[in-house]
Amino acid sequence: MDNYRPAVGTPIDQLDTPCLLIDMDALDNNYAVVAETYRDTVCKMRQHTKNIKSPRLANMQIQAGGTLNGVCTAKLSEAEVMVEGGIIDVLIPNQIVTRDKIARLAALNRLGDVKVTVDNADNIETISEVAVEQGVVIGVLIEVDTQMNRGGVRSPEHGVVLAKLAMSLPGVKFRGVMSHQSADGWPDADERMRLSKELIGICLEVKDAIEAEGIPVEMVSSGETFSYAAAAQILGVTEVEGGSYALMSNIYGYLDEFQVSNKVLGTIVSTPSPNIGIGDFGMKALSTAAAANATIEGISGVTIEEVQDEHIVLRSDGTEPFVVGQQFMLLPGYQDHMPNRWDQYIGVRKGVVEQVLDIPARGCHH
Amino acid sequence: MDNYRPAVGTPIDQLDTPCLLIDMDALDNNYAVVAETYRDTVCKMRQHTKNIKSPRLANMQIQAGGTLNGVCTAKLSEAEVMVEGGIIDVLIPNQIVTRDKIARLAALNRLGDVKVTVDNADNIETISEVAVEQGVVIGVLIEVDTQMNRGGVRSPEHGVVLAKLAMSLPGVKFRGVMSHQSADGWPDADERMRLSKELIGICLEVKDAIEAEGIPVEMVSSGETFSYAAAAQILGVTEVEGGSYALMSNIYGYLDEFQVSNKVLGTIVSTPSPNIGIGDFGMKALSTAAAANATIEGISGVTIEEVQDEHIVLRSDGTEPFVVGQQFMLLPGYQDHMPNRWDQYIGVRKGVVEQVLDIPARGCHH
Amino acid sequence: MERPIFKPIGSPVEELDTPTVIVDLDILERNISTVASFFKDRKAKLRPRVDLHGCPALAHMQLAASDTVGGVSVATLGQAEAFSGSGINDFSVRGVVVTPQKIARLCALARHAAVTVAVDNPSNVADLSKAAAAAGVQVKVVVAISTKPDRLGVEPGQSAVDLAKAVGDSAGLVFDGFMTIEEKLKVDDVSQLAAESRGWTQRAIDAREAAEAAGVSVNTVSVGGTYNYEIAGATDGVTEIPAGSYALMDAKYRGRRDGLEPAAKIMTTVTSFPEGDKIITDGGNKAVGMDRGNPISVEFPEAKIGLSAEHGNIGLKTPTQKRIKLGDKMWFTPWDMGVTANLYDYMNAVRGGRLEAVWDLPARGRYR
Amino acid sequence: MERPIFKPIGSPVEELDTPTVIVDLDILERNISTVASFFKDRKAKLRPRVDLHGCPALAHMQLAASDTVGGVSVATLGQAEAFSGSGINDFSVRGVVVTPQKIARLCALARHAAVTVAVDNPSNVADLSKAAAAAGVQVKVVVAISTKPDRLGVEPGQSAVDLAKAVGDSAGLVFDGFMTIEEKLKVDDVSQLAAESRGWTQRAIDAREAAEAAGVSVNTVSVGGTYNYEIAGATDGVTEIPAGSYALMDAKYRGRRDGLEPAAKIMTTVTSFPEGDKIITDGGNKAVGMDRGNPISVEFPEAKIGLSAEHGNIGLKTPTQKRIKLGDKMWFTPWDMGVTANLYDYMNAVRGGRLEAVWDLPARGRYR
Repeated sequence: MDNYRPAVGTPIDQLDTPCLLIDMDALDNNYAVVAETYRDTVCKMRQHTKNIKSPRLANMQIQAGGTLNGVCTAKLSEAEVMVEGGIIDVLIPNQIVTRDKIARLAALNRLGDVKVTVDNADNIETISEVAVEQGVVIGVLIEVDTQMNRGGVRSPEHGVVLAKLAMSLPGVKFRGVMSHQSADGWPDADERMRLSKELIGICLEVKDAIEAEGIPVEMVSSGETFSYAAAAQILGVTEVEGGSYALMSNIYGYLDEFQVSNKVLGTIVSTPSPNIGIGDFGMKALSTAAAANATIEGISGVTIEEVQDEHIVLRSDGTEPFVVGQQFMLLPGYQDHMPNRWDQYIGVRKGVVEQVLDIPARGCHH
Repeated sequence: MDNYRPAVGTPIDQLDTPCLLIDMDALDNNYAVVAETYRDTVCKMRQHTKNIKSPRLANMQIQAGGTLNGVCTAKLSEAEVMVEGGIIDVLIPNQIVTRDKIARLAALNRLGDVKVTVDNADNIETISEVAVEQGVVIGVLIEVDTQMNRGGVRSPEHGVVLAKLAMSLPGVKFRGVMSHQSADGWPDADERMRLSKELIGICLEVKDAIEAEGIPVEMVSSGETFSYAAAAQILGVTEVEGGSYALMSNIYGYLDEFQVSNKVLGTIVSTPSPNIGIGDFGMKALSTAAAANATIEGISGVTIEEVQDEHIVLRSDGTEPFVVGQQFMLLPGYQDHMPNRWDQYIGVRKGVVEQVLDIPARGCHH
Repeated sequence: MERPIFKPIGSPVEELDTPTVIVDLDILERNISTVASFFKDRKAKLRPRVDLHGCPALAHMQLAASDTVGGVSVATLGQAEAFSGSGINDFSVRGVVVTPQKIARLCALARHAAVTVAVDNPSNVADLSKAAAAAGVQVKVVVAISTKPDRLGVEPGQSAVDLAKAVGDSAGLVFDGFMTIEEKLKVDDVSQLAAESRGWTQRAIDAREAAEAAGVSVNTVSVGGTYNYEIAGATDGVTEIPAGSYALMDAKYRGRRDGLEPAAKIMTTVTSFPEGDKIITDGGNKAVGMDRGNPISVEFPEAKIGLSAEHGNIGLKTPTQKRIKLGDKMWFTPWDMGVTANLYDYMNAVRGGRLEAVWDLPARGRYR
Repeated sequence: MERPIFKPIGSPVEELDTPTVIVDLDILERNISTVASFFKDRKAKLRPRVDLHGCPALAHMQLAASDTVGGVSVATLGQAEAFSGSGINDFSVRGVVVTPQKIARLCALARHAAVTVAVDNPSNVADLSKAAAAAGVQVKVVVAISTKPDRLGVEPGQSAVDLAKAVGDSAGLVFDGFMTIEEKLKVDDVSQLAAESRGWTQRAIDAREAAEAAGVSVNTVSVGGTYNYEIAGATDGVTEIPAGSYALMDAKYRGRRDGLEPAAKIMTTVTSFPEGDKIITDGGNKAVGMDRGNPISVEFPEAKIGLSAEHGNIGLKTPTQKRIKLGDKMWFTPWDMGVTANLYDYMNAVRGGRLEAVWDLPARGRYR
């Protein structure tokens, strides 16, 4: 891993590149939008930390407002990092199935309220057994597949069976339902609302079926960055799992209230011809998803010609000729993978380093 | 560093030794004592994290109660770990003097309220300059020397000069006074009260002198584990910086409401004679202070004969003969140094692993 | 950092916490030996390309196999620094170093190790020379020969000769030869790729001949990789092959390189089995990697693999007859292990199904 | 982990974030060369004791100096594992390994490296043999000879010979010789300590002679350290000296070992100057270390040094005439650098007052 901690106040042009920047003004803006959106709504933001992997960044949103003071995490080890980061209310919208991991989940519930989603009766029984052994109660939500074709029940009936099972077993507490869906790529807000209603509606059907059995459904955790405004207006949704909005990605550019705050700072190291500049990072530092739809800032008229493993080939339209040693910034097409590949964010404001933020949940695959 | 994360539920006798244990029942007891002591007092605990170096452990005390929801830290980098750990109210009862470090302190004040103690006019001026440059306000307390003979003003007059200076400068906010003293080694509670009153009184004199100038003194941060009960009863003290009580040390055994919760688990690897057992850790894992006044649990009738760099030589009175491969536990004379030498605590309850706790502020010398 | 549940040495591999990298030591040793035996008694030598794994323990195994140049190839100075801390002391950096910060790091490294760096620009030569002379170190320099127009390096003609001479005339620098900085192409047909790469090799040979004709002596010509090491390694005038994939291997080369097979796989766990033709695992794109192509499922090699960020999805053509339980292990061979290794802090080295060693990857994430 | 403010390679040392370890490379290289030159052409060889720093970069420098046994001495298996990841492949563990978990780790390590371990107990020999044979590895075993009664090891007489024979008869084990596991004594007078240690050396020689008289051949006799390397290294029958302090050196040996001087110091910053005879710094016991004795102030060698956990206190006999400002640097030579290095995650290697390299210490904290 790298351990690059430039002094606060270092001008950007003195940074040793490449580095993963956060534009702090843009981040503040994004957090303020969410704080404002959910200020008076019943539904609140539960920030997804898979996109940030830093409890410091998650705590900043909690302080800014709009959240239920909790987060969701993709993995158990990521949840541990957040609980260690002072965030007690955590949802893992994913399945934890091995006894080793369930034991660790149970232990974590001594320090926080760490809920998990389930879609399988055997899994609920194992969670119950381990929780009873350890003397804790673990909250479970039924995951509902609405579109993603991965985990999740496929019918209200299956949801009811699992909710009843969870209600009947010691050591587990049935908390609600959860779904994830993807309404991105729809610049039209009305179309996003329609699609969000349709997909989240599948999850709400499971909620209704469970409630029809007399079982209260406390949590309905649905909605993401692209549906953050829509989901807050769908009756019954109690929380939204937004992740991308914090650091943003070009592909969500139609959500123009948010700004891309996560950028890679690079340096031109070679200009084999006047309109070609070769930069000092490549696919390993980005991911295919970040490279696709990426754009370049800092040098005018530049497009990306090729992303190699360790270099990026830029083409200029001639507006501003490349110079060896000059810096540029890449705005990612899709940001999510980058904090899983870097060890520090360099937080910058007005051209100087404001803070160095570790990424302690990097590599939290477990 | 080590990265030992045994599965939750592993019995102690299957652990690969040596390891640094926390007895979770003892820790819960210690935290409950503090929560109870400060439940109805104006004065609250501000836990010192130098003894624990883990935001998770600090958050546990905040959840248990008795605190002002904040901590104090020995160093700036330790404060960063705590802010990343979700703890916003931090006091650094130490001097931060270089511009590099002050800039970092200023940046941290965007995320939390991180105060620092001062004893020097030039230092206050530098803090003011850097804070103004960065557009933040940094809280300062005047450190008062009452006994320790290190940093701190030596007279009320000097305290008044510095408080006035802090009041007059932009970017700094005068918050109060702070002192550290050592009333340990006094098993007699009355004597501890007398000594605490006398020493903390020196700090209160500075407070009074500053208030006499019409400057409000919001915080009086004085008192430690050995004076935790006394300080809470001294009028004017607003908070106590207790650190040792969490994991405890044999030398504070006279505070018998607290239990030693931090222990080193070892294995006998050699028995050169029936009453001599050689254990698999030594001074490097302990420190001189931890080794002095240490005791042994788990094998009856055992005393410590010698602490070598990598081994410990134990002597038995014959009650229970040593066997190669058997485990034992060392209770430290003084615990503070151990979390600075280990990378994980293994939290155990009733003989099995309950949780593995990282020690992220280990090595935070900066 | 990764935070796996610790399992003792000797544990059965299926008990390890997932998702995780498993390296089969028997296969790894065979791969290393296959390539080592090719280079035995040849003029061209191997220079293991270790940025593809970031692992000093593995780099030392590669160097211990006979017939290498005694050093490694890396992509960044940061990787060289990381390996330098682990006793590797000869580095060839496959890139140019232009900023003052990096030139200072390069000169510092040159005190502790032999360092070769590429150049494609006369003013960079002047900067390097000034810094090396001031630091009192010697830096070996190769001229980068581009593989095609508009890529890193210069054309093999007069400009390459001029650069070579400029290096040779510069204090603190030693002209060492030529290097192509090759990008792996997306060509599934290795023989087609090999054919295409002959052109790149030829450009480097052309540069060598032009330099020698101009009276400049050439020590090193560094070209090729795992995909063409037998061809490039047998070409007159080529002195070293910076090959790295051969050790852990990639699914993309599977069955296409004699004597080499995947030694590294990702072990994942079934977390959901919602439908008979769909198996969900805990290894998504962030743990298995798919920047350069999809991984192959070991159990269901014909399945369609979908990786979202955090979930793996094995899509079967027809519902499986196998009994699939939550907790079962599913293994994947990454398409490009270099991309995948960069996601991990350590690898599990396994032999006969049991954990034998845990290898740290200190060069992971060293993009600087 | 340490979280210092990063400073680029080439930075003046005074700009580095404190408290921090500064290694003067010129002094370090002289120290290494001093000891290497003693061992040149001798029968006894050096086995650098690397647990005293935990740093692979430094270990490789020690091994690269001529006339070592080619391997290192460590105190724990965890240290051996850490160094094994950095290309060291010959370890002598100064201790016994008795639990099933550790024996499994030992055998796994023995696949990748030559490993020597000590024994002092016949049933341990049986356990090691069983595990090594099952794993199909060979472990080198030395019999530990105690330095005095009631310490690790056996007496040099018949019990040592019996253990040596038992090892020799055990599958999977190779009897290699004898080792004393010496504790540094608190003797300021090095020559007195050296005299005392002759007794320890003699015990190992006695064991060797008894074994040879019983027809057991002895390859290795490992005794001594920095404090007596010239004596032990010149003693007939001694084959290796596990010395380590000589590289970074300690204040405790200052001026007492010819040609060796402290290469590692702790740089701290003045944080308070409350009285003219008292300087407070940011380097307390947790950063400077004083387990075995107080550090020496470089600027005020006669001062009384007090270290509380987080503060250093330089107590002058009389108020200083020097102008002391907050932010000034104060340097300390640790009494025992082995203790101090264990507090850090990295060291700054400096030459001529400028940062040249940053060395990781991956073996720090590996007590297991």
